[in-house]
Amino acid sequence: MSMSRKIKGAVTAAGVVASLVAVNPTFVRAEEVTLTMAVPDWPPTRIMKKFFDEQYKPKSGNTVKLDVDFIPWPDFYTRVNASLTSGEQKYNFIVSDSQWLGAFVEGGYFRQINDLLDADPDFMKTFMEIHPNPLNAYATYPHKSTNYYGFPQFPDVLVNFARKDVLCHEAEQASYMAKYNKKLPCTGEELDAMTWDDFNNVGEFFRRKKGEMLAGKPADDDFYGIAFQAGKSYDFSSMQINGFIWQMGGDVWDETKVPNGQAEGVVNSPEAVKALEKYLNLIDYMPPVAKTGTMDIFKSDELFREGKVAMNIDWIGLGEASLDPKSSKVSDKLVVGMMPGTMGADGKMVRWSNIGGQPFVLTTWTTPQQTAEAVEFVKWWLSADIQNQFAAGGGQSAIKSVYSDPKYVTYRPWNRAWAASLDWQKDVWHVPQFFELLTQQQDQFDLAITGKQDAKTTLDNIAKFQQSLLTEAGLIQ
Amino acid sequence: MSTIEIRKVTKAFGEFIAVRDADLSVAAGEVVCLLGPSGCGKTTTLRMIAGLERATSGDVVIAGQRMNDLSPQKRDIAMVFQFYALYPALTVRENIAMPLYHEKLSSSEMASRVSRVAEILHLREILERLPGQVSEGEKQRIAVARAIIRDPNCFLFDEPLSRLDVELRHSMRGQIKAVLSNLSKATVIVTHDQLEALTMADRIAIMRDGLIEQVGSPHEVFAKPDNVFVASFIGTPQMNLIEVQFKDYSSGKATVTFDQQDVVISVNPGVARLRPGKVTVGVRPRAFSVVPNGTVDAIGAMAELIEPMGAETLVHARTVTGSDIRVVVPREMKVKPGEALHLVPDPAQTHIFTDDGRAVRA
Amino acid sequence: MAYGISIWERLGIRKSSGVSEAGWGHTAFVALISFIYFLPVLFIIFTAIKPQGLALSVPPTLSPTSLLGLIPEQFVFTPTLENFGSVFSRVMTAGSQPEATGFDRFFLNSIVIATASVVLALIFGTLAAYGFSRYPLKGNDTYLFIILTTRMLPAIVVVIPVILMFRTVGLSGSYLGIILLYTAFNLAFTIWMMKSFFDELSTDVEDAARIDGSSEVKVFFKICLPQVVAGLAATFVFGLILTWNEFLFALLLTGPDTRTVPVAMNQAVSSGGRGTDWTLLAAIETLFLIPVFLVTFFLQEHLLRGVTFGTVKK
Amino acid sequence: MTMHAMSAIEPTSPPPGVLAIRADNWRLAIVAGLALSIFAALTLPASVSFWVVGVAAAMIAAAFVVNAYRRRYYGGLLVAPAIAVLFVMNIFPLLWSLGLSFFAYQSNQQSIRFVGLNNYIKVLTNEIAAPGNWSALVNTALFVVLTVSAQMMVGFLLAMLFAKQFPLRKYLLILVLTPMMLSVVASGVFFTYYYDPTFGILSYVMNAITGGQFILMDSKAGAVAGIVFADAWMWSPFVMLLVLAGLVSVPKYLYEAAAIDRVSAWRRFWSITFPYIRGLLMLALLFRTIEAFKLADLVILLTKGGNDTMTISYHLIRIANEQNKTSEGAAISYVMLFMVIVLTNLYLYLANRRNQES
Repeated sequence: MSMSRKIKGAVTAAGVVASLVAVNPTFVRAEEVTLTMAVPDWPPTRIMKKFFDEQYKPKSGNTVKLDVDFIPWPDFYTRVNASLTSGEQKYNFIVSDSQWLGAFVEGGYFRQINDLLDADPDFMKTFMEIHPNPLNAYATYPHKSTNYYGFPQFPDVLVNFARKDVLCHEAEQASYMAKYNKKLPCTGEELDAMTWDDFNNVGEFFRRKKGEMLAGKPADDDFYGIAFQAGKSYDFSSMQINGFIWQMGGDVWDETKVPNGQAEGVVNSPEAVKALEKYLNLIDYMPPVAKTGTMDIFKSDELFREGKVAMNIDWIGLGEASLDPKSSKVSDKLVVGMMPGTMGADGKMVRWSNIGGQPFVLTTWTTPQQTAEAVEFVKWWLSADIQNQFAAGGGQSAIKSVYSDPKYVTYRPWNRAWAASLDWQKDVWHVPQFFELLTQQQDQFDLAITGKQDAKTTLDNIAKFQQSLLTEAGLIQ
Repeated sequence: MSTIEIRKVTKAFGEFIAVRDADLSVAAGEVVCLLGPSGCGKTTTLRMIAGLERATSGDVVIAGQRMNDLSPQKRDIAMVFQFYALYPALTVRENIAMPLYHEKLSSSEMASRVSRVAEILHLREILERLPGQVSEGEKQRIAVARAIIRDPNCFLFDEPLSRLDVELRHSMRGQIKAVLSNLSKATVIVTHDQLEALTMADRIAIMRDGLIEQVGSPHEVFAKPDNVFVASFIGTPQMNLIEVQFKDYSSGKATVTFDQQDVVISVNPGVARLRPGKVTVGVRPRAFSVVPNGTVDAIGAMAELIEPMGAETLVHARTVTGSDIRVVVPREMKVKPGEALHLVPDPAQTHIFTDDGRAVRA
Repeated sequence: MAYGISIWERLGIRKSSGVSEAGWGHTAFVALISFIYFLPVLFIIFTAIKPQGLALSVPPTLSPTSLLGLIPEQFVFTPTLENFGSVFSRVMTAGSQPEATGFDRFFLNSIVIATASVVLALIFGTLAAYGFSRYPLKGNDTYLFIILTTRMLPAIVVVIPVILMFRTVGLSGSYLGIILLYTAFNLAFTIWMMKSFFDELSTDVEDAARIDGSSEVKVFFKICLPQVVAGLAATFVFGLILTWNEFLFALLLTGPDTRTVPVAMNQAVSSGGRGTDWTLLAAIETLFLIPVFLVTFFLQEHLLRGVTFGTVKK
Repeated sequence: MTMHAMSAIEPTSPPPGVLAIRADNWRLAIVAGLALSIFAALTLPASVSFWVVGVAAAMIAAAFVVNAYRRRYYGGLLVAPAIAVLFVMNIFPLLWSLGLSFFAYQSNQQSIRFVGLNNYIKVLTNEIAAPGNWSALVNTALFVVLTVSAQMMVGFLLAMLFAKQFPLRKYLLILVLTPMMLSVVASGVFFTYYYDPTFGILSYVMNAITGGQFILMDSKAGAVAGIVFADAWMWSPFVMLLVLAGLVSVPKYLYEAAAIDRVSAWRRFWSITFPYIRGLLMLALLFRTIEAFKLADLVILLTKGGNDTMTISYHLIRIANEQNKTSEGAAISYVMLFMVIVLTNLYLYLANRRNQES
């Protein structure tokens, strides 16, 4: 048997394999452009797809198809991350949590859009209509720089969902007044004026056992005053705790101060410890599931919709279900205010909060033709008309002209809190180490929430870890 | 007192009656074979004695005690199963020793008992093997060893030799008989093989369709079958059973019409009681004498098929009207197919059965 | 314990029971245990026919019927089939018309993918098991063990190279890709199971057939395979159950057109901008249970008769 | 790697030497193919290396088939298709990640460099990374022991219940088998409901009895119990089915013989019944142990790893998927694989020793 025979054999075999697995050639005709999009499966993205199919007319005259992959929320990151990091190059548009920007920009997956903005004044104009806080959160990397990447898909903030039937009940009002010498918040404006101390009082006040009187009737189950996120998974405690820390004068590791910003001494500053303690104290008044470390944003929302709590701090994005009588026992009792604040030394309310919501971004392998169509699509999406329709259908808009329109507050009960809240939004950690920082912090917060560890130890551990990790990464010198 | 007695035992599986009103007693030291074709209820009878099957009615008495309601564990019996039922995960030694654990013997006592039976049944060499590693004959001996290692009320054997080849069967028959004769226990052996029954049993109980047809010594059931079934079942080659018209009887001779020909045969005096009518004449193939042509009362037939059997020759002959007769003749007598034969039955071995199948005896 | 076999059972006049008959008393006892064991599933099924608003009621509603007043009224709910409709079509955005959810497609995908891959695994695995059993290679046991190790690591470890490979050859999001992947996923179990079955068969008949001049192919198909039909059924069911519910590969390697139910099911876990839609999830799971439940039920006899092999050999 | 096919029929020609370049020299093909594949997977871009590996695989397969055909090595021919599928879909990706475990590589960054055993040293000894790994491993060991023994026991007892024939057996059996047919997502999510202190049935019942507020999942003991219960409930039927198959395969006449021989129930079980189910118990133990090591989904659904219930498999998902520390994840997974292999080999060794003893 000669060498040549062997090689010949191998080549033949390879040929067979090649013909078996030949790549399906896709001939894209010039006038047909498909934009593939990975989105979480929920109403804001469903609406986007619906509007696109019903209303979008590309100016270029091309046939533009938006091929949307609706991925269930719990697996969204896993799917997107695997797709990006494996080099699958499947999607042109990706809905991304703002904190993912760092990791995926550094990985070379998310496309910078400054050139597109510069080339298209219209686009730039539309883009700059976005409120600066969401703009910084959703579009910039490094954070608060002028390198732009994303557009708001669904901007979101934390608000206070409350039950007016319980809060406005005369008997409750009277006994609250008797106990705290303050009015029990009942209207939206009164909710807006709440501090965390008031929130604490509401929690204490409304702790009712089954059978005790609640709003004039015996309670059919244990009832609690307050709830907010205190869950271990993803960011389901950090997003709340960050607000406490900022409001009370503390800070998290600030990426805009690289390389001089420190973690040690900042993250575990006395102010931050006090803030965390305040957060932890409130948990005592919450439904028992909080003690298991699984009271995430969905669980507290569920407790609220089932009528087990009087107030729940949660994302607007989860609000729609509270309004639907099929999924909510409190649909006709809803009143919404801003998230409570902290009274500053100057007598002014401090309301810092961590921004939620998601931008969507373009990927680097998107072709120029696709990019051109994508820009047109984004301009259309951010246009006042579509944004208004979006808001009317249950979305939120970060475009000034849209949310400052008087119509805006009529769309949904929480919209009254929207504009004022936007001014107090901050974001964290657009760095590639985001997930490591988050995971460790969530683990530590969970230990504190479930009573295994005090606030000081918790923040010390977090500071120590962050200092070491970020130093190693060159972000702290 | 090691005896077995069953009285009016019936076993019904729903509608189906497997055993009906069976009576049988086995004395100490006696070996009784339950013989019959498959499906006749013999195994069920044995299993009722063992307690593996509950009698629907009747009494099972072992060692003088009624045991219907007792489980096999409480009956103190030993049994050899058809498929030996050796415990596959245990060595031959452990298999044999299995019945002894109940007696809580010392390990040295157990070892000596095992080696004693192993000696008797030539199992010494294979004691450490697993059942999967021994031959069929050895398995059979192990099963027997396991049965005889202790001192039970009685022994039960379910088709003990059916899985062995002819030669082994022959030698095992002898061995089992020898072993049993030293034990003086009541023993019941179930078999469908009459040779096994005839050679091993003190008495044979022949069963058919759930009924015990006849109980008797091997000689009795062979020489004096109570009915047509027993007559046909026992003996090889099978007894010739010829349906004839009985005409009359006088002084030891009966006149019967057979093949449109009146034949006078010597019969049992009991025949005198019969009225003329249809009867069955039973003649064993070996009970014919071949006589010269023209002999009085000879039956004429034509040889058709010749089967040499060594010492003797079996001839299948056909009468004028086409009835088939089997005749065994000595080897020296050369018979060719097509040759005419004239046969006279031996009066002492000629049986008359009435229309309902019962033997006619004085 | 187990005596009571009779000649009639052996003759097949009476149905052979495998082991002895126990009476209705035993049935009552086992029924009680089985019912308790089944309760969590029953609750899911009942949730599927609950009105949405009662899914989280306190006290929990437990039964669609009061069983003639046996169950207090507060634990009883009025059954509805609405949730099953929602599986296939429901309102996705507030104020709009119900839209198709694509679940009909997802169910079809699950059935096609699971069946095809289990059958393929059965074909390749049975051939291989026959090879390992009848023509052992040197170091046979080592190979078998290596095959087993492919099941030892969490799927997440192999996911990245597999995605990459699929993209390169264009298998990403195709039926063929996920089917081949599941085939591999099932092979280890199939080979180990089927080898045990082949090991148990007596080779006498095969050898006799060979001496009679039957080809190896004929020996395999005509002699060996018919004897392990029960084993094939058992392996099929086990493989089906595992493949049917596989999640991670399905999530990462199927596209919108080839998505399977376990992935799509998470729609109901985080449903329409809220947490779990309990009744919807229960309805999906109940529907999803039916095919594999039926297959198992009808192959049950084989499952019991089938898995009868001696020892695991290394 | 040595592999020598045997066959009932003598080889028709002597096998080629390892280095002989012939179409049927599959040994050389494997060596060359593997070397080429590993080299390509590690150095070339994925889109190119895939084809190199594909060619290598095809070359090995071709050599294998030619060799097997020429020498009537039916074993090789029969095993080949399965091995080919396994190799492409499973073994190759595993080798890929094994290779990566010797590099510093994060899948969301574009750099890669060889670091030898550093990843292993890091995951086992690093001050920050290792404690998490070790505690996850300890927890996993805890879960393996608890859930596998619970499954074996419950499965065994259930099988004993169903060993006899009784009226309606078939219909009751399917009820018990159903839990393993559920998708883990659905059953896990519903277990969060059963355990929920406000809505759940468990707390409802416990509160009614004790009058207090019962929270199962607020301690490690409770959380572990909750996870083990859910997992054992789902998978005991698997064990049951295997054991039951063993039980029904015991010939009845053995039990009859035991009754005649007056064997005690205890001895009867160990000398007659157990040998018939031992192999199946071992298979169940083997597969359930392997699966228990991979326990992650239920933990994610029920506790998210809270209350110190982090398992190595969930930890791995966080490291390799969430944090994209691919090579570190690969190192952890190979440490884990090593442990599973040691454990399963121990099982098999003990099982074989028992076999030889009896």
